[in-house]
Amino acid sequence: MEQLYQQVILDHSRQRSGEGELQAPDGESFQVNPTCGDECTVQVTLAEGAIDSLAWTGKGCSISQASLSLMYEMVHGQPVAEAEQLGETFRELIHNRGQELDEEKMDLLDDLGAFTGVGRYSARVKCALLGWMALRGALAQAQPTQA
Amino acid sequence: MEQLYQQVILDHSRQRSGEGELQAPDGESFQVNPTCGDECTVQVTLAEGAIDSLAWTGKGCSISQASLSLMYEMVHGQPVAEAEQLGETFRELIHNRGQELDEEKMDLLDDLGAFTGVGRYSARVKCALLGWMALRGALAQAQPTQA
Amino acid sequence: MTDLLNLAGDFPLLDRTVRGGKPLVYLDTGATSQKPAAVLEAERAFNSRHNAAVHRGAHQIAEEATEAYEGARAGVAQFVGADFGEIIWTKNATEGLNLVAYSFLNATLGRGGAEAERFRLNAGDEIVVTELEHHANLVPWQELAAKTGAVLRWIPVTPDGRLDLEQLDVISERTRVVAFTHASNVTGAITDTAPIVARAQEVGAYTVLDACQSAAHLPVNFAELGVDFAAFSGHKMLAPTGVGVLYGRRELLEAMPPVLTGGSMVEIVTMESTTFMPPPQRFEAGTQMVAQTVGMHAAVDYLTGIGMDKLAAHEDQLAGELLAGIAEVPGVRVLGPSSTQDRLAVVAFDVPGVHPHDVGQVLDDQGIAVRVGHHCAQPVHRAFGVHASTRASAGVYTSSSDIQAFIAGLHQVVKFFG
Amino acid sequence: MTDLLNLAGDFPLLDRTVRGGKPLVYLDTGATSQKPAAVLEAERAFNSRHNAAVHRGAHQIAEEATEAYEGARAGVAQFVGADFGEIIWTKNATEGLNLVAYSFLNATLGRGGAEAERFRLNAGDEIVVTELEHHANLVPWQELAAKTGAVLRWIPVTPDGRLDLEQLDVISERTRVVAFTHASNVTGAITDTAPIVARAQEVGAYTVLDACQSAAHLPVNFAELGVDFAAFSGHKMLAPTGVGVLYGRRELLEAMPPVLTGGSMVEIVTMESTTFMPPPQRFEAGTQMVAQTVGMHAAVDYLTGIGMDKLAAHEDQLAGELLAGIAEVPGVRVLGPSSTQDRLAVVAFDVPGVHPHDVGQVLDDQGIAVRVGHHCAQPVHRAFGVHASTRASAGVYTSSSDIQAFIAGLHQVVKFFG
Ligand SMILES: Cc1ncc(COP(=O)(O)O)c(C=O)c1O
Ligand SMILES: Cc1ncc(COP(=O)(O)O)c(C=O)c1O
Repeated sequence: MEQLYQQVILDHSRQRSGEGELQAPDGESFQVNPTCGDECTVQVTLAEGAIDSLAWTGKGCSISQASLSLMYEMVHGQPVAEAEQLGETFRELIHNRGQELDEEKMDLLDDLGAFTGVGRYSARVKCALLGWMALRGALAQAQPTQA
Repeated sequence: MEQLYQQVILDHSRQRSGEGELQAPDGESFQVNPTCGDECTVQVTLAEGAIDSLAWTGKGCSISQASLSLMYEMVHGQPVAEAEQLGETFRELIHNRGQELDEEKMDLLDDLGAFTGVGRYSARVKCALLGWMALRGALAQAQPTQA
Repeated sequence: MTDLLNLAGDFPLLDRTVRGGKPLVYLDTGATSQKPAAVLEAERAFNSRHNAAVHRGAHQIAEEATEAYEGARAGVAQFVGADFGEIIWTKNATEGLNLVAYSFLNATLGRGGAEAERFRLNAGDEIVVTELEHHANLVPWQELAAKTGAVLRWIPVTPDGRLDLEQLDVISERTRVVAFTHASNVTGAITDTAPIVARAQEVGAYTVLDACQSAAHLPVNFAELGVDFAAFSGHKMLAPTGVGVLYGRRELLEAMPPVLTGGSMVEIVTMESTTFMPPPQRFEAGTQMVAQTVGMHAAVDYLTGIGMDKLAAHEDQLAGELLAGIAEVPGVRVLGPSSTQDRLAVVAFDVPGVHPHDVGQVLDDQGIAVRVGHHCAQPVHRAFGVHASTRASAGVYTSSSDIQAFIAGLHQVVKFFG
Repeated sequence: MTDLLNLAGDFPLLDRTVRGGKPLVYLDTGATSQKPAAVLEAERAFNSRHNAAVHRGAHQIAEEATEAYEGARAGVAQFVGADFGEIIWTKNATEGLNLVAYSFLNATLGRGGAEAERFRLNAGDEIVVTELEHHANLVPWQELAAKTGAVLRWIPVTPDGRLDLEQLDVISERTRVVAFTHASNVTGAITDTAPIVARAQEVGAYTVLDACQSAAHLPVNFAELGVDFAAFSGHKMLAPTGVGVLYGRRELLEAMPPVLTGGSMVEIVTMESTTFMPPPQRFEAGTQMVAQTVGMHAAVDYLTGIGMDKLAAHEDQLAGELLAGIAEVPGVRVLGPSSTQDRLAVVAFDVPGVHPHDVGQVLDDQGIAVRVGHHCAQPVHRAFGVHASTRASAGVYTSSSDIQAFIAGLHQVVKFFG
């Protein structure tokens, strides 16, 4: 249990960062986890290739809430490309069945490394990734189509 | 095999009695065996509570054709009640899984007793009864509703 | 106090362990049941001795397969108080409920001729469902309404999770269909069907009963209940996955147009048009789940061997233990009746401040399998002001010590997230 | 000459006897196949170790069940050259074909919104089928036509039981759907799909392939064939009854409205309306035939282990033996191609003057199981001027001695009724 519910996860699920709504988001995405009906909305504004502001609302379990809160802390203010890179690495971690990734990637993930244990529980994978799916959707909407 | 295909069945399947059509039937019924698409039509006219004339057409296996042919021979000219009684007894025989009925009933069935073996083959039950189902339908149509 | 049954030994899966050697405590029977060895054996024996296409061959194995398949129909018919010809095999209850809705749609689109006119829905006609329904007995009716222009109305739930029988005037002269559950998979409430059926009959509406939870846990007799249609699933009542039943009153089935079409349900097929067989075949297109019907037969035989009355008493006892145990966990709220009166041993609850996923995870870590989420019934959760819940549900193999383990686990949950 | 496979020992049912001790000669694989022990074991192991509701629980067994179920999807996808998300579980092929027809009907009735408009059928639109179809790929299209006002047209058969590719101009600018078989269950003819798919694409019609007989006996790759939809059944390819597959191109599935509705395929459900999940879940309402999908996975693994090329070569050899043997029985007429070129080991024939029921009965008496009747394909029988036929069909476990026994039996038939 303690492997899954690391202290940083429990903390972030209680003291959540970035909850709220933006007045004029450039992009926004709503995602549902159909198993439980959990949902979240992520909004972003961009400036000069970076995530200028980010806000989210949602209801869900400790894993999904902590994931959103930590996501907020780590990507807000960051260049879009880096946020996307981080998202990819996080997805890779969560799909790694409870094993850590290589050192370089774990360094990049920083506090997100606390989610390593989630990968052991396939039913929870979606919880950890829900916010990141919404981020991807919001960024896609905010950016001029790259074709 | 010989138990199923008694000589009387083989004979009747080749030399069929009663095949044809009536000009003005009082009752008529069309029946299909959905397994194989075999079908038959039985037509009757009634007079004074008896089957005045009966004719049938159909395509089917030796069992169904012989059954129709023998049915013709045994019920045509007979009182409706007796024909219906015979039909009931025949149904009972066919559903008896290859065993003969009591002596009285076997006497009543006469040549129809040759179908005893059919009851051992559940897939052929419908073949033996197809004509009799059509007879029942035709008689029902020919008679004023008994309510 | 009833003598509890002691049958876990009949169920091979129940002796396994989970999460590093913890004995399994299976409290998710409301979602799907485990299967006794007798059911697995029956299916296996069919597959290795009698498997063939039914209603189709003249050879011996085909005859045996047909007898097994139709024998299963007869067995299940008897189990639910129906006639042989009133039992239609489906893959699950969901298909059964959809089958009724699609047959009515087909009638509305002119299929089935004059005989089927009675099933046509017109704009302004009403379909009544309930707030307590599983999505399987709600969404098909939403869809039928949207396609025909009929209006969907519903019977609300009371604060303790029962159908509000004070509000039966939702059923009016405009009502054509009343679809309702026999027992809720969330609140565990068992419906008092009589007033609903009476009201529906008064206005000439067809009744469609979701018997998924009832057929598995109570003696049911559809003829006595007087409903027109009822659906249930094998997998919830010790039978294999992949088989369910739609019951329909013979007179109705005979007039209804088919839904799925294809082999084994036709009489004469030309390129231009087709005539259909009588029920039940008319509603069973293509090769059916034959081995699974044989498993279902073994399951109802197993249940009959126990006696559904005894099973109900066993589960009543467990429901009481569940409710009493949960009542002692501080703050936990049961979504449903708090007494065992007219109630299944299906208990959903809310642990304030702890998400059901987290509740379930901590229980799972102790080897206790419960269900978390909305249990395919979002509206009733909304009625309770929650989003999702945790649910413990018992079955024929559940014991008091399973309940104790669960209650101890629930105390752990509160402690862990406290 | 190929080396024949020698696998009958893997199939428990095949060592049984019938009709008073006669060894069984099973030549009814075209109707349904027997199942290897590996398939029965896989299903049994699932049921006694990993059975739980999929996609629904947070507990360990539910996770295992979900992985088994989705793993089966991945396995089958690979087997037929599809992507994971393009495989929809159905109870049989018949349901799969109906699913496409009903989704188009729902689109026509306005469901699925603007995205689904491309599937709407209007009066005057045309649906093209063929005279060679099994009822499962004919009647659903007749019904769809009757409900939408579309017109049904068809590709005729040639005197040797193939689709008449000279007549492809039946497919016109008005054609919206072309539904055709990959291999006939009567004539055994394997369709040259390329010209049909090309013609359909030229006019913008959707292609629906009945792959029931092909997926079981030949290597198939739907992506390479370029069809839009394809359906097949597990029970014909060594898997359990109760499971089948609909393949659909992802882009189409994503735009199509659901057919069966209920649990496990919804996102947000209110009393008023519902949003649906993406494919494949959108098309899998309710609890699925999970144990049977696991059996299906084992079946495709078994077939892959043999190699579909090897299987096809094995059956080609047997088809040759069947055709050669039958040719020596006086008067018997084969309904279908007389060479093994593009042909399955499915051989239907007419014994003039002897009804197929009687043919089958005499064979059965010798322990030889064949199928008699119209094989759910009345139109093609009518095209051959017969009403019904007898059919011998081979599978992976069939041996030359099976064929010899059958040919000897056929001589007996002619003698008995001669
Ligand atoms: C060519 C063909 N199409 C469709 C079907 C229907 O398959 P099922 O009955 O499994 O749905 C069959 C088998 O009966 C078949 O042989
Ligand atoms: C009350 C109720 N109705 C309907 C269903 C649907 O049953 P299935 O998923 O087997 O079709 C269920 C089970 O999920 C249920 O509990």
